[in-house]
Amino acid sequence: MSDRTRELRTYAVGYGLSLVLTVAAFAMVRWPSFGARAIFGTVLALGLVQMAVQFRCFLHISLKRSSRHDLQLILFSALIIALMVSGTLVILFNLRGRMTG
Amino acid sequence: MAPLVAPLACLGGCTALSHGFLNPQGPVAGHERDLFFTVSIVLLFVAGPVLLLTPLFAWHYRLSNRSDAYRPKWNFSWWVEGLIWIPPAGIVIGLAVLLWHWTQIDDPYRRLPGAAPVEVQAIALDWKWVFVYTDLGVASVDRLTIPAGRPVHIKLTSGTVMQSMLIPQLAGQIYAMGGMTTELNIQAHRPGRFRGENTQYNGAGFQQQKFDVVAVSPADYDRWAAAARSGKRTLYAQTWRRLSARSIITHPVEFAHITPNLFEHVVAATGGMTHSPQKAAR
Amino acid sequence: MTVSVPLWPAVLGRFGWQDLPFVRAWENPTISEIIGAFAGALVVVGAVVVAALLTRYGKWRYLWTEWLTSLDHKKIGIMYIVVAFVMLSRALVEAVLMRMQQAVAIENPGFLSPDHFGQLFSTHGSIMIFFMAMPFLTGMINYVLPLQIGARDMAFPWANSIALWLTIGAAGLMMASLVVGEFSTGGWSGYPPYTERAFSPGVGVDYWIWAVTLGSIGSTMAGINIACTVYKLRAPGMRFMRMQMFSWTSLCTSILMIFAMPPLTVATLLLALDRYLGFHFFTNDLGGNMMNYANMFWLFGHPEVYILILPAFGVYSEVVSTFSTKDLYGYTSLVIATMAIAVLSFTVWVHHFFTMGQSANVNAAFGIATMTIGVPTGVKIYDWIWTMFRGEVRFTVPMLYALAFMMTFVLGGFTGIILAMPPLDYLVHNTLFLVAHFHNMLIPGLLYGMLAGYHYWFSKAFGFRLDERWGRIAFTCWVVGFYLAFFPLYVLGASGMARRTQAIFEPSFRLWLYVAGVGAFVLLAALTSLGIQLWVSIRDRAKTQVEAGDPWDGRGLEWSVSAPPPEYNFAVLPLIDGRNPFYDHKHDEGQPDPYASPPAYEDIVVPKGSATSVVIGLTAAVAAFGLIWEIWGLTIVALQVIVAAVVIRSFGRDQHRTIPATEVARAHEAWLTRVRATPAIPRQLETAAVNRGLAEIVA
Amino acid sequence: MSEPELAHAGLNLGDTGALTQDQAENAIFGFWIFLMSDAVIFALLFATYGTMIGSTVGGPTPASEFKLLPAFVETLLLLTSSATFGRATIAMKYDEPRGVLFGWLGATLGLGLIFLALEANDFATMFAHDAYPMRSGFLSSFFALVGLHGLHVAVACFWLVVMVGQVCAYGLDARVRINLLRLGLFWHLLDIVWIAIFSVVYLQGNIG
Ligand code: HEA
Ligand code: HEA
Ligand code: CUA
Ligand SMILES: [Cu+2]
Repeated sequence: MSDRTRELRTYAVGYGLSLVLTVAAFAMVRWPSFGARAIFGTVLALGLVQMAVQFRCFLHISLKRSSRHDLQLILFSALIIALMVSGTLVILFNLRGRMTG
Repeated sequence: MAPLVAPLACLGGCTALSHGFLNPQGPVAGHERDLFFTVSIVLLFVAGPVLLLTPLFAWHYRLSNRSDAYRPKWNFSWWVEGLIWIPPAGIVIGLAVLLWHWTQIDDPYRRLPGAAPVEVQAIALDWKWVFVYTDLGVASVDRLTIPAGRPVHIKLTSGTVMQSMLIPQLAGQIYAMGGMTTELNIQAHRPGRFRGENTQYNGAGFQQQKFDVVAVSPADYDRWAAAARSGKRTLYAQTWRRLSARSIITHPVEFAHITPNLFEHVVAATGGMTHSPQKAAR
Repeated sequence: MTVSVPLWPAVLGRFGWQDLPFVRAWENPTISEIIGAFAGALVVVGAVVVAALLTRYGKWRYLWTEWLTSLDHKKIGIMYIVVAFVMLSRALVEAVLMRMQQAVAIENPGFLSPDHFGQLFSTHGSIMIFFMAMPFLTGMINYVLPLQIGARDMAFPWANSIALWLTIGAAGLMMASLVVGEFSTGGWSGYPPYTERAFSPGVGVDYWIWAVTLGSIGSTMAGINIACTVYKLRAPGMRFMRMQMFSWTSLCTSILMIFAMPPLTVATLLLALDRYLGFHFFTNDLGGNMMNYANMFWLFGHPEVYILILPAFGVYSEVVSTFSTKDLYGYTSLVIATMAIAVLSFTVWVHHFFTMGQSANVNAAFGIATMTIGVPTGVKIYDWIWTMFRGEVRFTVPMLYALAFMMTFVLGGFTGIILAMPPLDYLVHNTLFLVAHFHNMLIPGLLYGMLAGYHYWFSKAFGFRLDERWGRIAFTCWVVGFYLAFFPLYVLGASGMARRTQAIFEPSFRLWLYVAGVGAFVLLAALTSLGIQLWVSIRDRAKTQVEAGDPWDGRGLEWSVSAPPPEYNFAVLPLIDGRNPFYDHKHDEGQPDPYASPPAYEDIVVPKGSATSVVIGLTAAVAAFGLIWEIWGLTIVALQVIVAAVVIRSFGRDQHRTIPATEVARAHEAWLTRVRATPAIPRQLETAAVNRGLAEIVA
Repeated sequence: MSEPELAHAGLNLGDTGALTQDQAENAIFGFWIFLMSDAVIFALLFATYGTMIGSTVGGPTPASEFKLLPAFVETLLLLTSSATFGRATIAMKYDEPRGVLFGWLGATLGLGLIFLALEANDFATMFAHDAYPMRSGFLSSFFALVGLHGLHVAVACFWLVVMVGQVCAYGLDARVRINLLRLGLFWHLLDIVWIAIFSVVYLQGNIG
C-alpha cells in the first residue's frame, strides 16, 4: 500500500469514527433512555473519545518518536487545563455553597 | 520574624504591635498568635542554616584563603542530596499536619464554644460599616458594641464593591461581597476598645473606613441595648439611600428602628450569583 | 454648533480638557495635581528632547535600520532592557512618593490626594511587574539564551520583534496615561466590581486593561518563542541535561508564560466586555460573579511570580558557579527542583484569596500545596551554598548580589510560609505584612538577580566591564535600603495596617513609617549609583576593554565568542560534548583548544530587518488608545493596518540575507589573532585594568 | 535532533525554497505551542460557562434557547470541513494537480462559511427572544465562548483565502506549504473545540 493510500485511509477512518461518535452523542440526548446524569457522563466520554480520534487521525499525534515532542506538549497542556478547569469548578461551587444562605 | 517581633511586643504600651494580633484580646486571635509563634520557631530551623552557612562558606572558601582543599570538579554527593531534600520535606509534612488541623479549628465560619452567640449582620458600604443587631432590632454605623466573654456571630454582605473585615486583635478577616453572605465568628475576652477596618481597597475614602469594636461587660451590654432600643433615630429607605451613597461619616451613629430584614434586602438588591426575577425584569 | 456636535466624539471620543493634567493643575493647584502635571510634562519634554537630539545628530536612520527594525535577538534583548530601565525610573519615583506620603500623612491628609495615591500604587505595581520585571527578564533571556545553547538566533525572529513592540506599545499606553486622562486606582490586580463601569467610570481602568492585555499577549508570544528555541535550536550535542542552568530556567519560565498568560488575557478581556458592552461576568448584578475574576487573575498571578523569579534563579546558578571557580553542585537536583517549582506553581493560586470564604478543606489543601514549593526552592538555595564548598570564592559585584539574595530571600520565604497558613493569612492578608513579603521576594530575588545578570553579562554585550567601585556602592545602598524600607512594613502589617492606605490615623505607626521612608531614599540613591556607574564605565571604557570575550573565566558557550558577539553569534556552530564545554576545553588536558581556527567556514543566513513588526506593535497600542477614549474610527483603522501588515509580511519573500563564508572567516580569524595577542590574567586580577577578557589557565 | 521521518503528514518540502526540513519542524512545533496556549483560553471560558449555567436570573435558560438540530448540523459541517482540509493536505503533499488542491480548499472554505452563516442565524434567533449577552451572566458566558469560537473560524476562513492567494502567487514553495499546514492544524483544532462546545453547551443544555 502506498503512503498516499495509507494517509487517505487514516483520514477516512477518522472521519467515519467521528461521525459515528457524534451521531451517537446526539441520539443519546435526542431520544433519552436513562437518567440525565448518566447521559451527560456518556456525552462527555464520547466527546473525549472523539477528541482522541481526531488527534490521532487528523493531527497525526502518535507514540512514534518523531511526534514525541508534540505528544509531550499536548499531555502537559492537558494536565494544566485539567488543573485549571477542575480547580475553578471546585472552588467556585464550594464558594457558592458557603455564600447563599 | 519571631526574634525581631517578640521583644517588641513585650514592650507593651504604646508600640504599634499592641494594635495587632500579637496582642490578642480574644480566643481566635490568641489561638492564631500561638500558631504564629509555633511556625516561626520551626522556620528558624529552616532559615538558620542558610543564614549561617552562606557567609561561612563564602568567607572560608574565599580565593585569597590558600589553605583549603580546592575541588573544582566536586559536584555531587548522595549524602548532601539527602540532607537538602529530606529534612525540608519532613518539616513541610510536619507543618502540613499543623496547618490542616489549625485551618479546621480557625475556620471563620466555625461557631465559638460557650454561650449562645450574639447575632450581628454587617453590611459593607462605601466607606462605612453598618451593623444590624438581629436580636435587638437596632443598627449602628461604624461602631460594633459587643458583650465581652460571649461569642459574636457576624454575617457579612456588601451593598457595594468587595470588601474585607478585619479586627486584628480579635480574629482574622473575611470578604464581604454583594449578593452573597459570608460569616465570621469573634469574641473578646475582656472589655476594651479594638480597631476594626476594611482592608480591601474600595476608593477614595478607603483609608477612613475604620470602626471601633467596643467590648463591654454583660451588664453594660444590656444597658447599652436598652439605650439603643429607646433611641429616636430611624433607618428607613430614605436614610438608607443617604447612608449608602459614597461618603465618609465622622461619628458613629445608632438607629433604634430599622427596616425589617434590611440585610436580606441588601443581599437581594445586589444579586451576585443568583437573582430575583423582579430585579431582572427592571 | 450643528457641525461640531457629531464631529467631536468621532475625533476626540470622550476626551475633555479636564483630562489634561496641566488643565487640572491650573484649575485646582494642589500639590497633588501639580505633581501630576509635572509628571505629564516630564513625559512630553522627555519625548521631545529625545526626538530633538536624534534629529540634531542625524541618528534617526541609524536608529531605525540598526535597532528598531532589527530582528537580531541581541539587539531585541537590549531594547527590552532599555524599556525596563525607563519604566523602572518612573515606578521607582512613584514608590518614593508613596513612602513620603505615608510618612507625612499621619493624622493629616498629606500631600497626595487619595485618588492620586490610588493611581500611584496601581501604576507602580503594574509597571514593576509588567513593564519592568517582565521586559527585563525577557530581554536577558533573549540576549543570553541563544548564545548559551549555541544557536544563531531565536526560533522566530519576526515574532520576537512583534513581542517586543507590543510590550513597547503597552508601556507607551502607561506613559500616555500620565499625559492624557488618568490611570486605574484598582491596583495591579484590578479586582471587580470596583473596576466595573458602575464604580470606576473613567478612562483609568481602560488604560490598565489594554496596557496589561497587550503586555500579556506580547509575553505569551515571547514565551512560545523561547520554548521553541530551547526545544529545537540547540547546537549539535547539546542535550537537555547539558544545558546551562540559565537555559533551563528560561525554558521553565517560558512554559509558565505560555500557560499562565492566557488566564490573564481572559480575565482582562472579560472585564473589558463587562465595561464596554455591558456583559455580566463580574458585575454586582444580573448573575455576575466577581469571585471568578479573582480565581482567574491568580491562576495567572501566582505562576507569574515564578515567571519572575526563575530566570533570576538561573542567573544565580551561573554567577555562584563562575565566581566560586567550581562546578555547580547538584545540577540534576537543580533541574528537578526548577521543573517541580514550575509545575507546582499551577496548584497553589487559591492562597491569594484564602479569605474569600471557601471551606477549610479547600484552604488547607491549597495551603499545603503552597508550602510544598518551599522544598524545591530550598534545595536550590542549598545547592548554591554547596557550590561554594571547596571552591575559590571571588567577591565580585554579581557574587555579592547572589550572597545578599540567599540570605534575604530565605526571610521572604519564611514569611511566605507564614502566609501559606490560612489562619495566619486571615490576620495579615491585605496588610503591609503582605506588601513586605512580596517586596522581600521581588527585590532580593528578582531584582538582585537581574542586577547580578546585568553586571555579569554587560561586558559580553558591550565589550567593556562595568565600574567595580560604583558597583559596590550601589550594592551597599540596595541592601541597606531594602532592609530599611521593607522590614518596618512587617511590623506595621502585624499591627494591622492595611495596604493601599493613603493616610494613617494611628500615631504609634509613625516611627516605622519614617524608617521605611528613609529606606526608600537609600534605594533611590542605589538607582542613582547605578546611573553613575554606567556613566563612569562608558567614560572609562578604553581601560576595561574585554574584546577577547571571557573576563570571568566563564563556563558556558556565551563566553567562547567575542564581546560583543558577531551578528551570527558563532562563526561555526560548536559541537557540544559536556556540561561545561567551554570551560572544560579551556582547562582540561587533551581537549580541543577553544581558540583554534575551525577547519572550514560556511555561508550564514540571517534575517533582514523588518518594519512590519514595529508597525504591528505600535498600531496595536493605537487601537487600544482608540478603545480607551472611545474613538471607534481610530480603532477600526488601526486594526485594519495590523491585518494588512500581517498579510503583507506573509506575502513577502527574500527576507533573509546571506553572509558569505569568506566574510565570516575574515572576521573570525581577525578576532582569533587579537585573542592570541591578549595577555591571559589570573583570577586575582580580574577586576583590574589588565583584564582584557582572556583567562589564565593554571596547570 | 533531526529525525528523517516527519511528524506531520502533508509536508513534503523536497528541495523547494530556502527552508530546510528542520526549520519546517520548528515552525510547526511553535505553532503547536501557540495552539495549546489558545486552548487554555478556551478551557477557561468553558470553566466560566460551567460556573454560570445557573446564573440565568429569571431570563432565558439553556433549555429554552438551545436547539439541538441546528447545532447537530453545524457539528457535521465542521467535521466534514476538517476531513476536506485533510484531503487538501494530501493533495499538497503528493503534488496533485493544482485544481484538486483548490477544489478541496474551496470545499473547506464553503463549509466553514456555511457554518458561520448557520451560527449567525442561531444568534439572531436568540436575540429575537431577548436572549442577548447583557441579559444575564449565563448568556454573557455563552456568547463569549461560542462567539470566540466563531471568531476563530472567521479568522481561519480569511486565512484560507490569503493562502489561496499565496498559492497563486508563489506556487507551493516551502513557506506556503508550511503555512497551509499550520492552517490545517488550526482548522482541526477548531473542530476539536467545537466537539467540546457541542457536548458541554448544546447537548448538556438539552438533557432532561
Ligand atoms: C518587581 C516588582 C516591584 C519592585 C521592584 C518594587 C519596588 C518598590 N516598591 Fe513596590 N509594589 C509592587 C512591586 C514592586 N515594587 C507591587 C506589585 C505592588 C502592589 C501594587 C498594588 O497594590 O496593586 C507594590 C506596592 C508598593 C507600595 C504600596 C504599598 C501599599 O499598598 O500600601 C509601596 C509603598 O511604598 C511600594 C514601595 C516600593 C519601593 C520603595 C520600591 C523600590 O524603591 C525598591 C527599589 C527597586 C528599584 C528601584 C528597582 C530597581 C531596578 C533596577 C535598579 C534595575 C536596573 C536596571 C538597569 C541598570 C538596566 N510598593
Ligand atoms: C518573586 C516573587 C515571589 C515569590 C518567589 C514568592 C514566593 C512565595 N510566596 Fe509570595 N507573593 C508574591 C511574590 C512572590 N512570592 C506577590 C507579588 C504576592 C502578592 C500579590 C498581591 O496581592 O498584590 C505574594 C503573595 C503571597 C501570598 C498571598 C498572601 C495574601 O494575599 O494574603 C502567599 C500565601 O501563601 C504567598 C506565599 C509564598 C510562598 C509560600 C512562597 C514560596 O515560594 C517561598 C519559598 C521559599 C522558602 C520557603 C525559603 C527557602 C527555603 C528553604 C531554606 C528550605 C526549607 C523550607 C521549608 C522546609 C519550608 N505569597
Ligand atoms: Cu498608642 Cu497604642
Ligand atoms: Cu502566590
